[in-house]
Amino acid sequence: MRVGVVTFPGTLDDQDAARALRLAGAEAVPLWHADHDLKGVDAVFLPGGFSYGDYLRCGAISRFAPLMTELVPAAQAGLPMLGTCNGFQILCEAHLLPGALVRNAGLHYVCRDQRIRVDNASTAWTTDFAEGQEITLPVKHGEGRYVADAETLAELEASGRVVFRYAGSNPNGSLNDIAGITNEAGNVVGLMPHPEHAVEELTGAPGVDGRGFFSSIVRKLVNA
Amino acid sequence: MSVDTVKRAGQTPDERMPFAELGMKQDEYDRVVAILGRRPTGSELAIYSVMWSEHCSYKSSKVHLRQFGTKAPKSEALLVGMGENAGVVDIGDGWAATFKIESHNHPSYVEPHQGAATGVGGIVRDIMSMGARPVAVMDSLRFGGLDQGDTRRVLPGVVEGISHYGNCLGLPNIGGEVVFDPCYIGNPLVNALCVGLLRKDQIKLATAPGPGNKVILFGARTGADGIGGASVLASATFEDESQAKRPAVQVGDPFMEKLLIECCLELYQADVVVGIQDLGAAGVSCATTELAAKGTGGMTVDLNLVPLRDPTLRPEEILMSESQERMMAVVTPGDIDAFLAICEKWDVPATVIGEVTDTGRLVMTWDGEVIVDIPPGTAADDGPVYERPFHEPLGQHDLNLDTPDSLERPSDLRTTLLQLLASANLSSREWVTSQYDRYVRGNTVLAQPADAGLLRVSEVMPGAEETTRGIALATDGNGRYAKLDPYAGAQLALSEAYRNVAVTGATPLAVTNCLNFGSPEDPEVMWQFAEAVRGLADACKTLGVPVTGGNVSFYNQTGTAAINPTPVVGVLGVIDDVAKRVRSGFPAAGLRVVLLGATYDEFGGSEWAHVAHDHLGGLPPRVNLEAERDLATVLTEAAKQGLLEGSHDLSDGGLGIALAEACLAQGVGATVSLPGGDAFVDLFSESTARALVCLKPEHFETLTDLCARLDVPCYGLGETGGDSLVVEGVLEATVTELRMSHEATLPGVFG
Amino acid sequence: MARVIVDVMLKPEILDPQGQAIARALPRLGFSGVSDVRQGKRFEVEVDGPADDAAIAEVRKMAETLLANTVIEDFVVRVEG
Amino acid sequence: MARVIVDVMLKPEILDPQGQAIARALPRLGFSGVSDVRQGKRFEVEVDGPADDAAIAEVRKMAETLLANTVIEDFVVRVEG
Ligand SMILES: Nc1ncnc2c1ncn2[C@@H]1O[C@H](COP(=O)(O)OP(=O)(O)O)[C@@H](O)[C@H]1O
Ligand SMILES: [Mg+2]
Repeated sequence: MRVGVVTFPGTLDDQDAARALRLAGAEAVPLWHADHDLKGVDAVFLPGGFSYGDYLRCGAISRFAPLMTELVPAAQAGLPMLGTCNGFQILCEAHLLPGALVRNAGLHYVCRDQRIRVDNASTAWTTDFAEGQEITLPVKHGEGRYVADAETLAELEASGRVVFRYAGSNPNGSLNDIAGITNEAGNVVGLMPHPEHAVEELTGAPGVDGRGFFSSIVRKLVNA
Repeated sequence: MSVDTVKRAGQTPDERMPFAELGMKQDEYDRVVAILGRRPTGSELAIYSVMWSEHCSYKSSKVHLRQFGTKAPKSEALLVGMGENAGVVDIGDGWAATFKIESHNHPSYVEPHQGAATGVGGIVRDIMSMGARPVAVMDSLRFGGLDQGDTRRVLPGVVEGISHYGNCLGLPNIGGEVVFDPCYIGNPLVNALCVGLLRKDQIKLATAPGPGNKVILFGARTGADGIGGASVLASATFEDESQAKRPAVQVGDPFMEKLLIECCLELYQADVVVGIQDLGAAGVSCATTELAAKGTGGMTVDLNLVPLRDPTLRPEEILMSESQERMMAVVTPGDIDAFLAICEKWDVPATVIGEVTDTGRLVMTWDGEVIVDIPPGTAADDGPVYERPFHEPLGQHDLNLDTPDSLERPSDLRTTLLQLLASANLSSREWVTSQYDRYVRGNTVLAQPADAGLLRVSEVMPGAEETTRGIALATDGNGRYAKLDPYAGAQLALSEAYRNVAVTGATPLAVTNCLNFGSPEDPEVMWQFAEAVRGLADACKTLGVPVTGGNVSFYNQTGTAAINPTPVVGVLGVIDDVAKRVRSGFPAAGLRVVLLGATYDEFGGSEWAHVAHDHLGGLPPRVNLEAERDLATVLTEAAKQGLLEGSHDLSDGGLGIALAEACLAQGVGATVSLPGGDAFVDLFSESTARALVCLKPEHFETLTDLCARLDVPCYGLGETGGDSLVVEGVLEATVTELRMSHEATLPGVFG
Repeated sequence: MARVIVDVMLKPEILDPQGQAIARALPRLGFSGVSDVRQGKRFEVEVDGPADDAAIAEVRKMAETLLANTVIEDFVVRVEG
Repeated sequence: MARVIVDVMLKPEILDPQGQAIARALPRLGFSGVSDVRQGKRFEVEVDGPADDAAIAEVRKMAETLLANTVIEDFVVRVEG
């Protein structure tokens, strides 16, 4: 099970993502933004950070990285892909996921432990959760308010493509409390919270609820 | 416009040079002339004026700071001491940590966001230049009164600046302070700390040895940042105002800095760096003179080769520019290609601008002409040293006599507790800290609201041993205590930071400090400074923790009104097994609550006197370093034996606040009874060398034995559990009530 | 050398918290008579040649693909002056 | 009701990391011929009355105190159209 972890200039959570994958028994394979090489990975993790400083718009410049010209068709062909935070923003900018992430309604960056409800436990990254299960993951972002036009939103809701919703108070004012979504095929998932910061007792958020993401993908790849 | 060359300086010996406009005194200028045997060129004057400024030369503080060296306790852990970009300590298993705190006070007043942001950027580069990977930041902040208008401008900007820059670098923010006091209105303090990790055999130094080696400037291009003063040199006549419009505000580019971090680490790994220096204040002037002075002694630089953001910059301005996100490295000719290739990979511009020589001269050219020709050591090391006069402030004695004994003490201690808990300085800092990423890099074991930040040492570093160790860091400082007695105030700052590290289970190892004071030209301020340094040096000796570096910030005053003297002290500690760290507060019900240390009737400079009576007078709580050391020994020993479930130190607001905060940590209540005869003193005195711990009942006896061995007073106060804090016979408040008081204050002001 | 301006604003149906925060702050600062504020971005693009139709078309493409996210933003391209 | 525009740009001598990041990215995206990009803010202020001199003066004061940070930014106030 080889899972690629992408590093753009300004990516920050790549070492955390790699650690979380290793803890789950996967091999974390570094992927470099300027390469055209997916190194034959079985899945891809787009970690958080401030790629290109998040200047212009979060994820706007990264979307044009050479690696993305390989990643986009691979995702469309079914390669499992998880984008957290900046990774989610990049997936939206690259139109692998609909909608966009804009400035938090509170106008501040917010780092806190957040209750999240899993609304779709059938994507490549969520099978080890139960539908309706509440988990705690850190959020840490300044631009995480999910927006989409009414039609897109209705379509996401109707097709069960809202994967995660903020439970308790919404940290950023996202529409319908959306914390994460998936594409139609369920292989590409993006969310603002950080599962990779909730996999060890000692560090990160209280609890280890993030492990489910990694065990889900490992199970899927093993069974594939 | 022609440039002032060395040749021209020889031909026009009497030309008036604007040294006074650059903040230089006549006698200082005369010394430059004596050193050079002629008048300096404009560029040379630029170099000497910045290098001999208070900020770079420490001319007013040097004679005092020497005590940190002369009184330094012997410490095996100290690998690099004062004088380098940052101190380095051995933390075991082949690992070393480097840390330093630095001020960016005035820029943060002028433009809070950018000022604070570039403060973080600057200290991070100091840590990088030691060969380390920066792994966390902290910020120690002082603002005017919470109800003062300008605080609403300064605080949000400062916090946003730190948040944006630090978050964007991917450095967890693991602690700091936010203090409000009207004395800081107009002079906010922004002190930023960075800590880095490295293999102890890979320390880098700022030195340029080896004639023939190349000098490379890399990172951001040079612009007209922070060169207000230099414009008088670059104008056609010194009176020419046309150029005097250069910005005084530097804008940071954290993205470039992040690239620089990764780029530097890859350069170190490839072993293509002979010496390295960050560019901070005094930019190219400082980097070239210091590198040359510490190396073979000579260097040539072609200033035309410096990549510019603003092509109109003159050489004098290039020399003084404080543009951010730049570094300078010395590289052997054979490694140049490899060096440049790594820079290119990270999209970091890099340019060879000079060469190391053995001439003993720093020679710079512009358009082929020599414009600087100086012995670099004279600028870097031989700056003026002042023995500034000092004396005790006129009102000091009266201030000390105005004790809090006469203040009316409350009978309703519940109200007092809630009032203190909601006060500006004791209320929850969540509004601030929630804007900081505390999780990134995945090694944060403790951060807010813990007493100290604690990191696991598990960076990905080639060749490094695996280790179970962790490092803990805390910063503290209390300007009110220092105002009452600067000698004791500095020691109390150290005591508290030391204690904060110890309550996590870590052993304090080393100290950094940032000394924030008014004008050194005021003998009363200078006395405060001298006393604070003496106090800190003495206390470090007693506690066995050396000062490894720091920073002095003078002139924090408006007119003649100086801030309270504010020595901020940072302590770094090590824990052998990070899994044995002690959590903050009460983690569960059914635990024994124990108070360690003795309580006296001490309210001078206390939070209670401040909040309830707006009173500042008397003397601060008594310093008791031996007791601090013994308390720390109990705490670290108990942690090592796994006796403790939770801990919290006692400081501002005393036991009452500590109990409330311990309950708030996980929402677990407690029922306690007070040990002494006077509930008010028990709850709100700020006596030092005390901590609160909780443990499983079966461990209580082991702990009391340990305390008895070390002569640390130990009182079983009660037990954790329930939804309320109950102080028997005195007060009762639900955790929800405590939380509402504690958490509403800052959001109420800042939204 | 010519300067082409790209103005980017959030689409009207997208909540603009920054603009709203400003609108709310105005009365407190003693400004009345403002019914709404919206905050967007302004880019000044310096092109090497003249700002002719070809250059403007190029900047428009830039705006569409990079400077604006047309999922949430509208943009206008114009020549300074 | 009228719309007054406030354009806020960093002063020319102040580093604009955002603009620089965009300018550096353009060639990689296949856009050539751009020598510089600067990024600023654009505010659309809806005033209740007409955009007369008094209203514009008011918006100018707003820009000075709130919309622009005059330590590092310049601004221009103009009426849409
Ligand atoms: N400016 C800041 N930046 C980061 N953390 C902070 C800051 N101010 C306070 N904190 C954190 O908030 C918590 C509470 O702060 P404080 O009450 O000052 O602690 P203490 O009294 O133990 O020194 C601590 O964990 C401290 O490190
Ligand atoms: Mg403390």
